[in-house]
Amino acid sequence: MFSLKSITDSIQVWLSANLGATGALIAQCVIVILLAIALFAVLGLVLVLMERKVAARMQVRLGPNRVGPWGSMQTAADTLKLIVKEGLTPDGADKFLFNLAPYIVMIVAMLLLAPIAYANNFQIWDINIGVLYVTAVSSLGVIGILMAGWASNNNYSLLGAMRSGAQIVSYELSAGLAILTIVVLTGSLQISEIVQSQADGWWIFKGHIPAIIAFIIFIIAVTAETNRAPFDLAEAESELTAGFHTEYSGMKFALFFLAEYINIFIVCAIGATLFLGGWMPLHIGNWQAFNHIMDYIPSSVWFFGKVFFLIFLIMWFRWTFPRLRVDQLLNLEWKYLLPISLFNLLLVTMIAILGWHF
Amino acid sequence: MYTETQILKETSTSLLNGEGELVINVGPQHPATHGVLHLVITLNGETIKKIEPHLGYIHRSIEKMCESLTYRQFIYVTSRMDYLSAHINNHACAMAVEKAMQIEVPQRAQYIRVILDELTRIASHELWWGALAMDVGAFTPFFYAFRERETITDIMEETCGARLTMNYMVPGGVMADIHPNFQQRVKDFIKLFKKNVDEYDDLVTGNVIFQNRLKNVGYLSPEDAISYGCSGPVARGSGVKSDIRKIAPYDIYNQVQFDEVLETAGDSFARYLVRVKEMRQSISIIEQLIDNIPEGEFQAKTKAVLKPPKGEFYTRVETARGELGVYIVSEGGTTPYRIKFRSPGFSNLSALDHISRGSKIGDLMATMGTLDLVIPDIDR
Amino acid sequence: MFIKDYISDVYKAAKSLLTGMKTTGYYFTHPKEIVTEQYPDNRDTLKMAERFRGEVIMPHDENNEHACTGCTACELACPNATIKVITKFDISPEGKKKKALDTFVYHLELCTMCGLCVEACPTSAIKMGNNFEHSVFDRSKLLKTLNNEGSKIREGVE
Amino acid sequence: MTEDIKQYISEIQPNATFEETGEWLNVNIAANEFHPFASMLRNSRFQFDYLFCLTCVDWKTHLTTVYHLSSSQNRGLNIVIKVKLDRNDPEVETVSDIWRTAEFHEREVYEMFGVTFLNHPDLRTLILEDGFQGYPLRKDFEDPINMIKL
Repeated sequence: MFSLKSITDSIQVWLSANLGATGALIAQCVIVILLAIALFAVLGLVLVLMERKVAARMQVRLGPNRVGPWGSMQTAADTLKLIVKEGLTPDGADKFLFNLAPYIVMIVAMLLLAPIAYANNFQIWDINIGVLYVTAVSSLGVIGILMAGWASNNNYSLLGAMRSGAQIVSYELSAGLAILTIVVLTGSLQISEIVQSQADGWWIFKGHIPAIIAFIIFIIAVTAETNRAPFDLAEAESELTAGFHTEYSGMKFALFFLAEYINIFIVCAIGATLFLGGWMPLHIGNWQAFNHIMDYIPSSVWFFGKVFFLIFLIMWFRWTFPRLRVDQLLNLEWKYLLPISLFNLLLVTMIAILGWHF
Repeated sequence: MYTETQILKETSTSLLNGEGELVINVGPQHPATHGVLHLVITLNGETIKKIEPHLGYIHRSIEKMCESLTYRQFIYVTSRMDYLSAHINNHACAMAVEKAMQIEVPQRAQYIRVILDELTRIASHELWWGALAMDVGAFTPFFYAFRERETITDIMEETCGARLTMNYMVPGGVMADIHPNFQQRVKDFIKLFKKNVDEYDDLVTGNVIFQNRLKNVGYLSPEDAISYGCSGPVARGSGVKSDIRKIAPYDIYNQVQFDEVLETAGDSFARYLVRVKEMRQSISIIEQLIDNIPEGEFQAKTKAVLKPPKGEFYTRVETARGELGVYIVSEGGTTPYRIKFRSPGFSNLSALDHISRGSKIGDLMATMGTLDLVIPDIDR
Repeated sequence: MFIKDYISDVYKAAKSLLTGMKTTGYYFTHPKEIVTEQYPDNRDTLKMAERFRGEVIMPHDENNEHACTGCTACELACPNATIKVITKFDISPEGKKKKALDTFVYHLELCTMCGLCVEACPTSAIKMGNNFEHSVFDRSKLLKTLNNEGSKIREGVE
Repeated sequence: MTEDIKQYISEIQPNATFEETGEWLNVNIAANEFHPFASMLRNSRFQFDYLFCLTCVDWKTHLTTVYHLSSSQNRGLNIVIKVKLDRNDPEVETVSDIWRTAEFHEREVYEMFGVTFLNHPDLRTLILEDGFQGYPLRKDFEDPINMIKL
C-alpha cells in the first residue's frame, strides 16, 4: 500500500543527520507549523469557493465566474479585499476582548488539526486520547464566540452569543455520545487505532443500524456545533443581522469566517475517521480483486474524498432547510437526539459485548 | 413612551433600558424588514414585550403629489406605492377616474386588465414566498421563486413596456393592445408554473422545520382581524371573508369562476396556505380568460382633458396584499382636490404589535413575512 | 401509544426533509436548469422587447426630418417636467408665420419612463427607445436635446 | 337597506344629516356627538365593525374627517360618516377604542392635518420626524426645500 511514511522517515533521517537531535525537533516543528498554516489557508480558499459553487448550482445560477477560470480566484480576491479593509472597533466595546475573540476562535480551530490522520502514517500528533482531545478542545471555540458577542456591546451580538452558548453546550452531548458508540466498538481513543480497526470494513457498515443512527446524529450535532444552517441561530441573519460578529469588519471578520470553515473541515474529518474509515480504502468482504484496485488509490485521496463528501452533505443541508427557532433547537436536542443517542449507545454496547459486529 | 432620539441615546450607553429590558432596533436597515421599516422592539430575553413601528423613511407624500397631477398623470405615481402589485394599483386609479367620468370600458380592455391583474398577483405572491422562506432561513426557494417571477415580468415587459412599474392602464382601457405573443406566452407560463408549484410544496410547505416555524405563531383572531381593519390574505387566514373580487366584483370578476380561499387557523401557516392556494386560483382565472379575449377596442374614446364632476368617488380593488381603496374628492377641476389611498399594508402592520407580543424574535420574522409588508405601500 | 407517535414523528420529519433535499439535489445535478443570463457577455444576443420603455427618442428620417410640430402636448402630459419644448416661429414661403420646434429638451434624469408623452403626441413624433444602459459619470450628460442639429419638420405633418 | 339605516340613524341621532349624492350613504354629524354615535353604530344590528378607511379633507374653511364603515357580515353595506371640524382648533374624540385600526390611521391624520384626537392612547407622529413643523396635507402647506408642486 502506498504510504507517505517513506517520505516523512527520510526527512527525519536527513534532519537528524544534519542538525542533531534538538535541531531536528525544532526544524520539524517549524515544518509542521508551516504545513498547518498552509492547510488552513488552502482549506479556507477551497471551502469558501466550494460553498459558493454548491449554493449557486442548487439555486439555478452559476456562482462566481469572473476572477480566474470558473471563478477559482474569487476567494483569494475576497481575502485581499478583507485584508485591506479597515478593522473597526466600536466605541463602547471592550477593546481587549473584542480583538482577542477572533484569535481564540482561530487558535482552537488550529489546535484541532493536530490529531487528525490525513493519510497512512501521516499525522501530526498521534496522541493516545485523540478522540477525547478533539471533543475537549472543540468545545473551547464557544468561549471565543461568547467573548465576541459580549465585548461588542451590541444587542444583536449579545443575543447571538447567548444562543450560540446554549446551542453548543447542548449539542456537545449528542455529538459526544455518537462518538462514544465508535469508541465502544473499537475499544480505543487513539485515532490511528480507530482507523486500523476499520481495515476490514468501515464502522458504518460493520456496526449495523446503530452505527448508522450514530452517524446521522453525529452529522446533525456537528452541524449545530459549527453554527451552520439550519442551526445558524448565532448569526441568524434575518433575525440578528449577523449575530455575534455583527460589529466585526475586515480581517477580524475574515478570521471568524475562516474558522467556521476550518471547523467544518475538522468535524467532517472526525466523522470520516470514526464512521467512514479515515484514510482506509473501501474494502468489501472477499472481493480480492476489487480490494486490490481500491488499494492503489492513495490514502490521502480516500481521506479527503470522504471529508469533502461529508462537507458537501452539510452544505446541502444549509442550502435546503429553513432555520430552527431557538426553543425548537433545544427541543430537538433534548427531546429527540439525546434520548435516541442514549438508547443507541446501549444497543451498541450490547453489540460490542456480544461481539455481533463483523 | 419615548421618542426615537431617546432610544438612540439609551442604547448607546447601556444594552438595557431603565426597566431592565433589552431594546433593539430592527431596521431601518435590516435583512428581514424588506425595506426601510423601523421596529423598536422591547425584549425580555428572547421574548417580545412590545413592538413599536416607526414609519416614514420612504414617505413621498404621494397623496399630496397627486393633488397637483391631472387625472391622466396621477395613475403612474401609484405604481410606486405597492410596487409588487403596481398593475392592480393602476387599475384601481383608472377605475376611480372611470367611475367619476362614467366611462364605459370595452370588454377587451376588461379582459386584459383582469389577466394582467392576476399575473401581477402571482408575481407578487411568488416574491413573497421566496422572501418568507429567506426570512425563516432558507435561501434557495428565493431563487426558484424569482425564476418563475421572471417569466411573468418578461410577459409584462413585452406587453406593457416595463417590468415592474408598468403604467399600462389609462382611463378608459389600456394603453396599447396586447402583444401578439401574449396569449401563447401566458399559456407557456401556466404550464411551467403548474410543473414548478409542486416543487414549492416539496421544498417548503411540507418541510417539518418550516411548518414548525409557522404553526401557532402570530395568531390573529377573526375579531381582531376585523377590528384592526386587516384585509386580503391576512384576514382570510383568520377566516374573515374580505375578497373585494367577491364582495364588490369589478370589471369581469363576476363572470369568472374562482373560490375565495379561506383558512380558519389564523396563524402564520394559515396565511401562508391562503397565499399559496391563491396562486392556484389566479392560474385558474387566467386559464378561463386567456382564450376568450373578445375582439374589439382596447381603449374607450375619452376626452383629452378629463374633468370629473364635483363629488366624492371611492373605488376598491383586491391587490395582492388586500383591499386598496382610492378615495377621490373632486371639485370639478383637472386635478383631484384630495386623494386618499387606503393601503392594505398600513392596516395589516397595525396588527403586528398585537399578534407578536409574547413570541420569540424568530417568530417575529415569520409573522412579518406572512403579513407580507411592502414598505412603500405603508408609507405612501 | 407514545412510543409509536414518537417514532412516526421522527419518520415523517425525516421524510419531509429528504424530500426537500431531493429537490435541491436535482438542481445540483442538472446544470442545464441554470437560468441566469451572462450580462454583459450576452450583449450581442440580448434582445429587448420592442415595447420596452428605456428612454424617449425622436426618430429622424434620412432627410434629417422629424414629425414634431412643437405643440407641447407631451410637455403638458409629462408628470415630472421631464420635457421642455422650446418653439420658434418659422416664416413659410408664403410669408405666413408658423410655430415650429426649436429645441426639444429632455431631462433623462427626471424621466420615469411612464410613456404618457408618447401617448399624448398627436403626430407620433416621439417614441420610447429600447436603450437601458443610461449610466454616466456626470449628471449633466443626462440632459439631452432630442431633435438633431439642423433638422426640420417633415412635409405634410400638421 | 339604506332606508333602514337612515331611519335607525335618525332615531339615535336626530341632528345627523344625510347626503346621497355618492355611491354610499353619507352621514354628517357634529364632533361632540360623534363618539357615542360611532359606538352605537358599531353595536347596532347592522354591525358596522369594519372601519376600512379613515381620512381627513381640508376644505380651506374647515376640516372634515371621513370615516368609511362597513360590516364584516355584509361587506356590501357601507356608510360614510363625516365630521366637520374647526380648522384652527380641530378636535374630535378618538374611535380607536371602537375600531383598533383607527389608532394608526388617526396618528396619520394627526400629523398630516393637525387634528387632535381626544383620549387617543398614543398620539405621536408616526410618519414624520419628531418636531416637524406644519401639516403637510393641508392646502396651505408650502415647503420651499422639498417642493411637492410642479
